[in-house]
Amino acid sequence: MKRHVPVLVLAAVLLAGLFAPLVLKLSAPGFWTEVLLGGLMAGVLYSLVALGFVLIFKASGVFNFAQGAMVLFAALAVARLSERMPLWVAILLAVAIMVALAWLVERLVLRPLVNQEGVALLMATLGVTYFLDGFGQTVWGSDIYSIDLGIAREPVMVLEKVFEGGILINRDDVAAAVVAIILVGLLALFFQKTATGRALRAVADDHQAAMSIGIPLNRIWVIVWSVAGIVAIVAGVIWGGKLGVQFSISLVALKALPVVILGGFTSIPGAILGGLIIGVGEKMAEVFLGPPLVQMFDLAGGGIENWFAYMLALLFLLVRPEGLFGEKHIDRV
Amino acid sequence: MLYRENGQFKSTYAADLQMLPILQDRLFMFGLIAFAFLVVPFAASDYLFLSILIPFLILTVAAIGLNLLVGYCGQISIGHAAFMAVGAYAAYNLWLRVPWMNFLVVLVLAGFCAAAAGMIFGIPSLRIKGLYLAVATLAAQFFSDWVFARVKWFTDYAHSGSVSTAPIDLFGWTIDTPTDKYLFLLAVLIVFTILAKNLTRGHLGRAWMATRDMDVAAEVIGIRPVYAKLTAFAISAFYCGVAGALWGFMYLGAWEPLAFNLTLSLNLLFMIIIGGMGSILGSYFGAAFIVALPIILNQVPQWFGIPISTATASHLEFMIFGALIVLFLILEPHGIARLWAVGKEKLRLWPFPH
Amino acid sequence: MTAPETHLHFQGRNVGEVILSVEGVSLAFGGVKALQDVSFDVREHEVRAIIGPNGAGKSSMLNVINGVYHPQRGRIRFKERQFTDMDPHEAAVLGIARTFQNIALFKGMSVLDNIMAGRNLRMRSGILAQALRIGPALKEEIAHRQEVERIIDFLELQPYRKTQAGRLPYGLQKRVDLGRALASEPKMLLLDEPMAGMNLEEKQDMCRFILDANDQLGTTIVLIEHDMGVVMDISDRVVVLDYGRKIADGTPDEVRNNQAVVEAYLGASH
Amino acid sequence: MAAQAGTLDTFPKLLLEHARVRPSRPAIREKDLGIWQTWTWGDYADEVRALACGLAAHGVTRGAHVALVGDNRPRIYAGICAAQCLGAIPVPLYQDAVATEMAFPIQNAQIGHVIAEDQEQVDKLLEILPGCPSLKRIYYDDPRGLRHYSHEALSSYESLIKAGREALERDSAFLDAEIGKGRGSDTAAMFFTSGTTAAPKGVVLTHDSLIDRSRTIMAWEGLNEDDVVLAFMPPAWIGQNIFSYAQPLVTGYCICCPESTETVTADMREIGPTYYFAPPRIFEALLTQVSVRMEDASALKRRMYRYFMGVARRVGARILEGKPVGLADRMLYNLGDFLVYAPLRNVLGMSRVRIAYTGGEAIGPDLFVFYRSLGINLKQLYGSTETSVFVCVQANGQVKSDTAGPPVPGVELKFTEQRELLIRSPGLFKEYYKNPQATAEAKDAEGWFHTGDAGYIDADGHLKIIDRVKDVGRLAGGTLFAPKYLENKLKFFPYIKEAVCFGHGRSMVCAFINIDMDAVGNWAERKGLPYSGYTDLASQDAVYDLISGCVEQVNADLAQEAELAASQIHRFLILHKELDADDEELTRTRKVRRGFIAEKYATLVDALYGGKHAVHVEAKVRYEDGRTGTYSADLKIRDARTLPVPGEKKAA
Repeated sequence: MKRHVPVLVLAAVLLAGLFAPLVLKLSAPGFWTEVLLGGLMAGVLYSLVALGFVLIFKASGVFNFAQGAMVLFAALAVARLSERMPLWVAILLAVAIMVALAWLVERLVLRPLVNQEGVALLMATLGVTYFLDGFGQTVWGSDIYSIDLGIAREPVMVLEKVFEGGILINRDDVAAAVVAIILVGLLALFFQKTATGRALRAVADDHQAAMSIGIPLNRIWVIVWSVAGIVAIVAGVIWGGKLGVQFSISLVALKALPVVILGGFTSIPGAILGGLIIGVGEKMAEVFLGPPLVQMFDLAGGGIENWFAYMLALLFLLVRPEGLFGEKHIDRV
Repeated sequence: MLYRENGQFKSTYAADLQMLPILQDRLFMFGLIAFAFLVVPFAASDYLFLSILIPFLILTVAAIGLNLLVGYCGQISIGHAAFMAVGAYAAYNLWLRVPWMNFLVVLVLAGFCAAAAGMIFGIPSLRIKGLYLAVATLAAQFFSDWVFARVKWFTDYAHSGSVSTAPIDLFGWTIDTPTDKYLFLLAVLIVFTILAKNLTRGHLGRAWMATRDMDVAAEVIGIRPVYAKLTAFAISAFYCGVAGALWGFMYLGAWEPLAFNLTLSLNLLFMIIIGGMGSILGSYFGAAFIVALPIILNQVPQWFGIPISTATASHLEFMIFGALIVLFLILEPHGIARLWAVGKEKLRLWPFPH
Repeated sequence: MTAPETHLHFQGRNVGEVILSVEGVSLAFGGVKALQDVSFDVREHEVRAIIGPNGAGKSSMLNVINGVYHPQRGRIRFKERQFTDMDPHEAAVLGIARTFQNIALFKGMSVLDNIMAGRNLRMRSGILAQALRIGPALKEEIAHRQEVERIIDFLELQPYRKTQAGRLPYGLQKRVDLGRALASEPKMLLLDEPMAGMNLEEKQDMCRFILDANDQLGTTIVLIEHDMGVVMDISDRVVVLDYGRKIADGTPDEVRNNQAVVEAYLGASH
Repeated sequence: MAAQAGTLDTFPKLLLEHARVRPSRPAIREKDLGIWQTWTWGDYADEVRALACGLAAHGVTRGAHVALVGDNRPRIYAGICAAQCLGAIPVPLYQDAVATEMAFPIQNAQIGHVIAEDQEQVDKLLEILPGCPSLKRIYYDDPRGLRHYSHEALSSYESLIKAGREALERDSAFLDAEIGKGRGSDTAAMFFTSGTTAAPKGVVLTHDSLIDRSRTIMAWEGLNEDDVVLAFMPPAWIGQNIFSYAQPLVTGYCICCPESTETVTADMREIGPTYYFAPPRIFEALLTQVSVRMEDASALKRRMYRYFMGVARRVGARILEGKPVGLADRMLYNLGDFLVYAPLRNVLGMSRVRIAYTGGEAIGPDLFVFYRSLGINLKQLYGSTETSVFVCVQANGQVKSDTAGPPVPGVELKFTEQRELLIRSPGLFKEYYKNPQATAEAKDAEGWFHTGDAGYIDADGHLKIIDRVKDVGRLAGGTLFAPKYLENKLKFFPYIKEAVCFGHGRSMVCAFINIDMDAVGNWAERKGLPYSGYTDLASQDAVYDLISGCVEQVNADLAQEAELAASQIHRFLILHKELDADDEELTRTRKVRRGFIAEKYATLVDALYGGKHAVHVEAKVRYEDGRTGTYSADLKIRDARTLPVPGEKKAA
């Protein structure tokens, strides 16, 4: 019980921070809710990318730094392909490309490096990141591209009755959130309920055991990297549709890292919850903490959201290194 | 093949503990240093100085710093450009606000600022290892990006957020021309190399390596993990801070926010992976490689008459870096330095294979 | 303490006062009880063995003594110091060294550096002095090198001085592990299965080194070992653990004839 | 120095002279605790003086015998000199001798004091102590493991030195007087010969004889104080002793003692001796190592090595002797020197060797030429304990692979009718200790020493030794049979470690072979042949094929030499065990004891000549840990192809 205390304290601080603007009447409830919803939506996307990350980590013990690069690569593929074909065909083709990529990664990177330390594998994914960034931009081009999802962009006003002035919501955001939630749900189900999903988890727990019940490790790796690739496509398309497809997407996707720190490297619920906390947290911080900070220190603009997630994760690491749902690790001597 | 070691016996521990115990190595090293000081300044073009030698010298200092942490102490960092940034801005502000201060003192103080930052961001390493630590160091990266872009004081309230410097005056020597800069940097690098080499050979270095190789055993024989890790972070950041200051003053001259971004951090990491983790010499190889490769990629197609745009070249560069990282991790996880060591050992045992 | 006089192997070696006492130590991981209310003592200069079937809690006991694990109950007294909660490096400073069952050498370092690292806690020169490596820092380095050379000589490791530890054969790695522990000039040395996986000749060598360390350097030895012949041969007194409890304690002869011990071993061999 | 030479007639006087002339030059280095700890001549003299006084205090008197048993350690050499200071006679004993072997010299020479290196030697001495009533005191150098030994005879070298220093302080004149009493004609040391047949004999050598030979060689070879010697053979062997005790004291050069037997190769690389002496088997072992290691090299490197070794064989020796060689060959050799020879010399530790000797037994010509062609000035010498080593030494520039060179100044040679070599030289021994009969047999009234070696002086005035007089036999057909000559030829192959040839009074020659475990083991690993140990490896058909090839090559060579063509080896077997000095099959200097072996393995010899193709053996085997077991199996016997003797020439 003792070790939960700091976590509870931290949670209390976060919650206090969350509601402070309301309580201190810094913000209208409508605006606050808008920010909250915006944060949640971003958070869902973080969760999505983090899921892909957790998947890979669980199945192959690889800390996949390339997740962001995969999102960028997928988004670029869809964007450029959809210029010549219907969007759904482009997405299907992108799926095929990501599966091929997964297969190549397994063949050329993971298999030769099997049994290496985690840090070496992390560095290998750094290499993959660079390669994908360069390769993607060589093949697909390096301008800013757009993806037209065919959803009307103008925002709608909802809940005018509840809040004064109502809440402005983007339709594509809603659509994106819905898609993301569905995908997160599907993945969670896949992991918890299906035989393959359970097999994937078995691999994470014990490579030997998984092999002994007849699961070929190499195929599992291809599957998880493929799934992670598909998740990347969804995230890429959603973000690409919203922000335009450009290099910065890969940086945004890097936010999945603090998310998994928060949630624990191997926990699916942790990834989901972590994503939401980070999404809401950084939006709230940007909107409500940013301006006072700017004023106080005479800053040249806000931008807290660029680092808030990492600092939060750092703080969290000090308090509880194993993450929200991670397992405590005991060193055997 | 080139070695003649008969008769090179050591009759004192001091001789046995020399940095280069083999005579031929010492001769080679003196030759190389003499060449670098006496021949290169007259032989090299400004282009060679500005686009290869100067960045190489500075990045080597940074790579040695990162190598102390990652290669020797086993603590990973993917945010070391942050400490370069700290060093660069600290030096800038000292230079700006305390104009009478000797630049060498400025450099050292900039290093100390970076070391302090390094210790702060090294604190998580006391509780977490490996992959978790990587993310923690990313926090340093993004936080420093933000701080130096947003806090106006650091950039002297410059409108664009950019800062610019002027040539340095050192004991009456104005370090202005590429040759001047080269000579100054070469001297700095040699000093820092010797210091680093000595550190890694002393008990602190052994504490680092012990922590890297087997942290529990290290603690059991009395090595305090707090001390080993934090000193590694501090000294590593110190090197990067100095390198950052040099990068700003001697290479960039003027720089914008985000000059010390994640890409630079990753480049530093690649230098030590390709050059060789846990090897000072490897830091040289890695820095040389990373500096030279883009230039070669730009040049080679031209020699063959193949038109290639700068953008394509930079994308190719990314791909080749990425592929090389993976290749090195698979084929030679200890990098070029290991190849060098193996080659040297072969020469010593020549004509025997092992 | 009314412990019976132990028999001595060597004339001239004096087993002295109690140097370490373990009092009512209990340790659990989650629900697994590794140690339950274990008490025993170790006298200065003696060779004390801890034996027991697999999973009896022997390694956990060593880990408690040198602070790797912190027991939930009970206390430990080493010389004049009492503690329950101590970090391993503090134990090292107090003079407790140990070797590991699964050799935990610093694989990337040379044999010399491994053993030198064992003397780290005795080295004082500051960072700047080390970086400059002049004067006192170099003198200190040389002085300790000399000490380490004595250990290399003692353990007959001369041909391997500059070999990377990870490249040595198993038996030699064990010897380097012992050397690293001895380098800190410990009062007490904990040996976790020092002879596991060795052939007869290597075992004989290792026995000789352990006894020499005990005899010539005066180091108190606490060891875990599976080879009963070795244990009975070299130890003064033996503690027997089974399922985390102490079931016997006494001279090798007493323990050999103890009914509980016989049963524990028969039970374990099924 | 020449002017004083008359007064410097004993080793202690020489030592003091060096301490006076070159007090801070290195005298002895020993690799200990990781570095080459150095005694200057001053330190050396100090140590010896203190030690001598200590010994005197403990009752060592003029004419007493003091034994020294241990590896090459500065303190062992100091012990030799300390005994000499007092006019006592140092007797170095082989440190690898078993306890029973040590008993004889101690009883024979009534030795009262022994300086022993470590626990191992002390244990052996304590074991034989009851049978050696003369033995009063044992001093040990390394106290390791001896702390609880409480034998009254035992005390430490340290305590001896301490006692000596105290005595020296009380009365420093005593020692100088003792040293002054020494005369060149006094006995300097006694060496026990290993005695291939009878009990060992103590060879008594005087200061005069040892100093004379050392001075002669110093002048002959131009040795000086800058020379460096690595002492790695047993100090009880005259060959080592004269190089690491007598010669340095005469010349003033520095000797180096390796850290341990396992590190000799590495230590040699570090030290890089300039003056080197080793028996042929050491050179043989080195060459085997070179061949084995080269076989692991890449194909390209191997080809390069073979090519340049070919060049070296062709012109290397000529270049070393300063004979004219074509420009192209000279350039090729220089290239080879850069690529192969110089690096090879470096890894062998022979880069700095100015003069290297081999002797004690014949060296295979190919082996000899190999080193010479590498540019190492390897020369042969002839000598024995009884002659203070130096009888014949090849002169620079006049080296032949099959002779021992001309007699050095001061030596007279002549031959008996049986071709036995007789020697008269200032270096001759005084007598065999307490053995007037043997002395009389070996040294006749005119002072000629009967060597027992058969040989002749060739056209160039070089001595050529064929074999021992008693070993040179005749085949049934009446032709000459020189077994050692054949064995040496066989042993030149890296795969063959030892060979024993039989044939005296028989119709044909047959041989026992010992394979070289390292070389053949390596060969088997590359071939993918599994084996469990020596015995298993030695019995494999593939190994027999390999050895068969070697034997047939020897036969082809022999067929070229008219006198020896009949000695071609017709049949051979590979022994199931390695010949071992502990089993008395070899001498301590690893010479084959042919007679003993023929007796011990009579059934095998009979099987060879009986035309059988296998023979059953049952043998006691002693394992390394001292246990014994029995081995029983069938040994295979092979017929080797022989070539027609030139006499019965067929179609041209």
